[in-house]
Amino acid sequence: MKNKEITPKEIKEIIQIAKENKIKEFNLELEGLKIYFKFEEDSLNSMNPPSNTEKTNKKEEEPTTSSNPNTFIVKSPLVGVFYRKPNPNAKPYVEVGDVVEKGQTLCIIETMKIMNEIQAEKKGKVLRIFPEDSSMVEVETPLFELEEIYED
Amino acid sequence: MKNKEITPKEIKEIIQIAKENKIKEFNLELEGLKIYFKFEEDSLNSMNPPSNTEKTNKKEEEPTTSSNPNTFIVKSPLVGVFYRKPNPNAKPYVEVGDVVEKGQTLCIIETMKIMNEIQAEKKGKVLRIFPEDSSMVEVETPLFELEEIYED
Amino acid sequence: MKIRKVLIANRGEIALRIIRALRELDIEPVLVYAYEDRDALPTQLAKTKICIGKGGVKDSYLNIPNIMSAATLLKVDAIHPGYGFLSENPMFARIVEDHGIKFIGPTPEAMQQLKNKANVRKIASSIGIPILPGTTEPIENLDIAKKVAKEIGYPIMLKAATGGGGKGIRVVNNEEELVRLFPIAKSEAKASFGKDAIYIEKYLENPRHIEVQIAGDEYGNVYAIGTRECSIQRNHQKVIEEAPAQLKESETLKIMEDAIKFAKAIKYTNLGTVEFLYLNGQHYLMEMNARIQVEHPVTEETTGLDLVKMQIQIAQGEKILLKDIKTTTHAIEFRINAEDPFDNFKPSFGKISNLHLPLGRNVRIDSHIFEGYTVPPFFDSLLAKFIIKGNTREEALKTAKRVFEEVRIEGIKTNIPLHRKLLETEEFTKNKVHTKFLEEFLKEIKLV
Amino acid sequence: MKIRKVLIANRGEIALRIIRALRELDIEPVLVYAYEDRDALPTQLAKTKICIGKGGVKDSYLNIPNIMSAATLLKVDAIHPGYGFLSENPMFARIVEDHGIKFIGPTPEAMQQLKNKANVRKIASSIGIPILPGTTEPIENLDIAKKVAKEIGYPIMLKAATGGGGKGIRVVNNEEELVRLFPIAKSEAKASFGKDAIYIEKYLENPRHIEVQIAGDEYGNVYAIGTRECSIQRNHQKVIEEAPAQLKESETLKIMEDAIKFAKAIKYTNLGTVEFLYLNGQHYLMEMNARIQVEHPVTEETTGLDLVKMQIQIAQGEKILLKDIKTTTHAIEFRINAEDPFDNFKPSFGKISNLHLPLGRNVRIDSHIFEGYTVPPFFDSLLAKFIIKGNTREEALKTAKRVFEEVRIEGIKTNIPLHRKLLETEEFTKNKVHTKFLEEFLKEIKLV
Repeated sequence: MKNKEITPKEIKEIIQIAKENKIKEFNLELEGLKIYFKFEEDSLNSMNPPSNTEKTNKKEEEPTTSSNPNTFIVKSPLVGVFYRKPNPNAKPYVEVGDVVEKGQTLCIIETMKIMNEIQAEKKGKVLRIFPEDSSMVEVETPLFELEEIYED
Repeated sequence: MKNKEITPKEIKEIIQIAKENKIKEFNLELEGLKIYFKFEEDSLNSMNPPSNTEKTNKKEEEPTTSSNPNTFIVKSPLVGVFYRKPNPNAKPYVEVGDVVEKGQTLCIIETMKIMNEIQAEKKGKVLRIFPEDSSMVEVETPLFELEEIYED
Repeated sequence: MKIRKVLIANRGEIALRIIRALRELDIEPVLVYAYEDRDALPTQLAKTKICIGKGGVKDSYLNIPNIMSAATLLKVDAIHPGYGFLSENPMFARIVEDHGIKFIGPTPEAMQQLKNKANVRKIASSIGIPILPGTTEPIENLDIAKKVAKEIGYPIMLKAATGGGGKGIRVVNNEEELVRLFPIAKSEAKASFGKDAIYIEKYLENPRHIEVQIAGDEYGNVYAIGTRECSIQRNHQKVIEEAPAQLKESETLKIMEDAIKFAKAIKYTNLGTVEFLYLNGQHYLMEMNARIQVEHPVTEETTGLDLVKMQIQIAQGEKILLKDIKTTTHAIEFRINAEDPFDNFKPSFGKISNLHLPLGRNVRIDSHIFEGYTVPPFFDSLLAKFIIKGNTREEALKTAKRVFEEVRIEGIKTNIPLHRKLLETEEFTKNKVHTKFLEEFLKEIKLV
Repeated sequence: MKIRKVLIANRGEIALRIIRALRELDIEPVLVYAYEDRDALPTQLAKTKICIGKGGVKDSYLNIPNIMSAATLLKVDAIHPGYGFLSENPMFARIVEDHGIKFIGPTPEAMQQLKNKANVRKIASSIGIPILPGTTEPIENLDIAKKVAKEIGYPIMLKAATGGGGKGIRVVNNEEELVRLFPIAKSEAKASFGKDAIYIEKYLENPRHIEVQIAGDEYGNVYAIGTRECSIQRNHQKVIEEAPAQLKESETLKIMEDAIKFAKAIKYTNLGTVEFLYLNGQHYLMEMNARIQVEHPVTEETTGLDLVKMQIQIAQGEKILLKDIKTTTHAIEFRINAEDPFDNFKPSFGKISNLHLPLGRNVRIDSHIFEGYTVPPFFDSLLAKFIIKGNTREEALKTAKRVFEEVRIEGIKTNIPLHRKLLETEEFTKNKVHTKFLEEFLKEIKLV
């Protein structure tokens, strides 16, 4: 902070300090200057009483992006019903722990009587399955978390 | 910036840097954090087309607080007409460069036919006189900048 | 006399309301403001504005020398006092007129007459307008008090002559209480209002508060512009107001006729409101407010008239011709205050961090707040007026429910939860209210 | 059939308008939205909402499988299409009805009939409603075209049968031009609309655009709910609309009568608008829009009716009884678009950094924007509708001037400067407008 410019590094330091102190919002007024910090929040939480949100059966802790750089999230491209099996008596396409190949079917989403197979874009190991079987999903609903397996 | 807290000293440094770089407004968004700086402006300038502002004959560069710690600003406590002299033929109470004693009359403000003497709160040297003689002033209009003279 | 420049001696939503009316009339507004209001919306919007004080109402919005100095130096033609502050101060009106500036309101003489409640009763009574049974002359001693009380029947009220807004009133249920309270009331009146004149009036159990909007021009024309129901009150502060009041048509005609008669008797000019208590088909004149009311928009929404513009038109000597005032719609005003209904209505202040005002069909919002505005602790707590219209009262209530479902004001506490609760009560939705309803309701739901 | 749950297949201000109407009717709204609208106001306010697509209109608001999947899985009773998107798509309406869900709008059959402009002319002409002189059958070759053009007189228009909104039209001033343009128009029609059917119509110089709001229930009752003037247009997009249109009373009655006659002829149900050109006391039916219009609020403000609620009431089989529709007030709607009037009306998008919406008496604002909202580049540019009312047109114009003096929208470009300029023209303020006025005015002030 000795230079005449605020460098990105210094900004990062400020962020770090704010994060470490769990500051959500920070506002300071001093000698005609105002500094105001606010971490992004889901606008849903800030505007709606959470209790009344019907929507789909999303879970609270659902990620929209993966925090681990080696894992990725498969999201729904459709509105419909999520099925883990091709038919009620069959085995699920995948279980947690399975290794799936690129292009392998992970689940089916039924949209207006059409069964849409959702396939793995990359080879990976299934870490989590988010929706309940037979539940409704919408576009961008996270379906699976996979850990990418790199071929040598 | 190595500590876990942002100290007022560090905030001051940021202010100083922003001021030196003549930054008026500064906004940055990075990794979910937003930093937003804005120096106070006269609300007139920010909301209204400046051309139509009648108001009093304030000057652009008028300070509301002094930047030099040894100087202070005498502000109007009244709405009225600012007079530098007790009557049109008299000499002004003070001129730039004069040293005034605590309690010495600096000017008169006429409010509803009543002549209110404005006196120096502290001993000092007159650095600047802001309003034109016979012009209208309002509450908090800066009248004089004085450099404080400390008695030993 | 054509008014071209008007000084607004007020703040908040009413200052904004007046700025808007003036601009629509091509009249230049000059705003005076307290230093604490320097970032407020009216201050931002007014092109000409003068800071008249710092550190409190007494030094700013009640600071007559600074206001008059600004008015004369900027050569305004008239001053609009809004409501509160200097609006009902006859001395201020007199000073304004003495400086050749038009005071937008009634004459100082009319204002002076209305300040004395006993005088109001005397005038009303002399021209046959019903008032609460009681005395029109001060009660000299306890014996006379006992006699009067017995005549009109308990419960009665002991009232200070110059009180108002619920101050200086004591309810007395029997002679024993009268003996104990009469001297206390007398010395309280002396201490609070400078005079120990005490009057006795009949105390009504659970009456409604009904008022009539009056407009009078300088040529003797006086009109009643409909009625308003303002029975939902807390500490004599109105919380919800509506127009028209739900009365029988014959009752509405009679109460408006009496309001006109009274206004004519005191040669009232400009806009004002005659307030009545109402119980079992009978109305009783209480007082007249010599200013624009907070709740004036409900009358505007039901009649199509612009009452603030009308004030200015009357002030510049225009003749007012109103015929065929029809109120075919219904309007309800909800006052949104910065106060915590869960903490004994403690005033709240601070920065509004998140704001969504619910607009759309049949919703008018008069408000000076914005996202990022800091509500200062120095002034009254009114943040906004939600004025909701409908072809019927039921339609207005439906829209009100939607509005209160949608609104978000975060960062400060507001009385919005109270309005939501009231919208669920049968008393409010079926209009079975009286002046004590809200206080009883708050006790019932354990909010106070 | 009582509707309890409605899916809204739209976005922006009209989605908000429908949410509000549904809540006031105690009907549950279900919103479908594009991923890009996840932070938009309707998405924030709707409790039930389904993301139906990402990356553009085709994949979201036009994505019939995802919309229908959401509708059936959430068991909605009806779908409200708003305006634009799927609102005038007979196939979509058919699919909706085939799933046992009510489409809030006219029948697919009526919609299909209205899509073919030649068909509209044929029907109107057959029941004696004036249409522009011209043909109701396709012109087969240049010789016939020459003959027809000579009969009705130049200038004429060559029109593609299935065009609309100003597309597929060429103006021809003389026979020489006709020889040159006829084959071009024919192949353009083929390329754009799949059919090379071309019609000839008289071209009017500087007509006005007048339209009639229609409501028809399922029992054959059809009403005309007043007229609207929508002559201020740019590229066939309305910019300012008002109600009622300034016509002689006899003209108003005749045009409404013709609109009703036409709607009855095609057994029109629900709300729609019959559009006319008007010149020198004569009106000519152009087309009928089978949906709620952007400008519906001016009709609401002048009649007190709620047109969106009426759509839902008709859809659930209610009988509509309208008598005594009076328009004693005047309303003007100004469309606020995110576009730069100083840069050829280039669409603007980005974050709204500072917002002040000017409210108050006689101002209704229907808008989905808020301070901090990022206007996405994917959708149309409508930000807000300022609907301004007055007891007279002059009063509405006064308030409009005040409103445009007060409004602040910063961070993006808007057409507010254009509205300010229009408010200064005699053409607009004295209502001397026609459909080419705005384009001529923009050239005159060198804005395009």
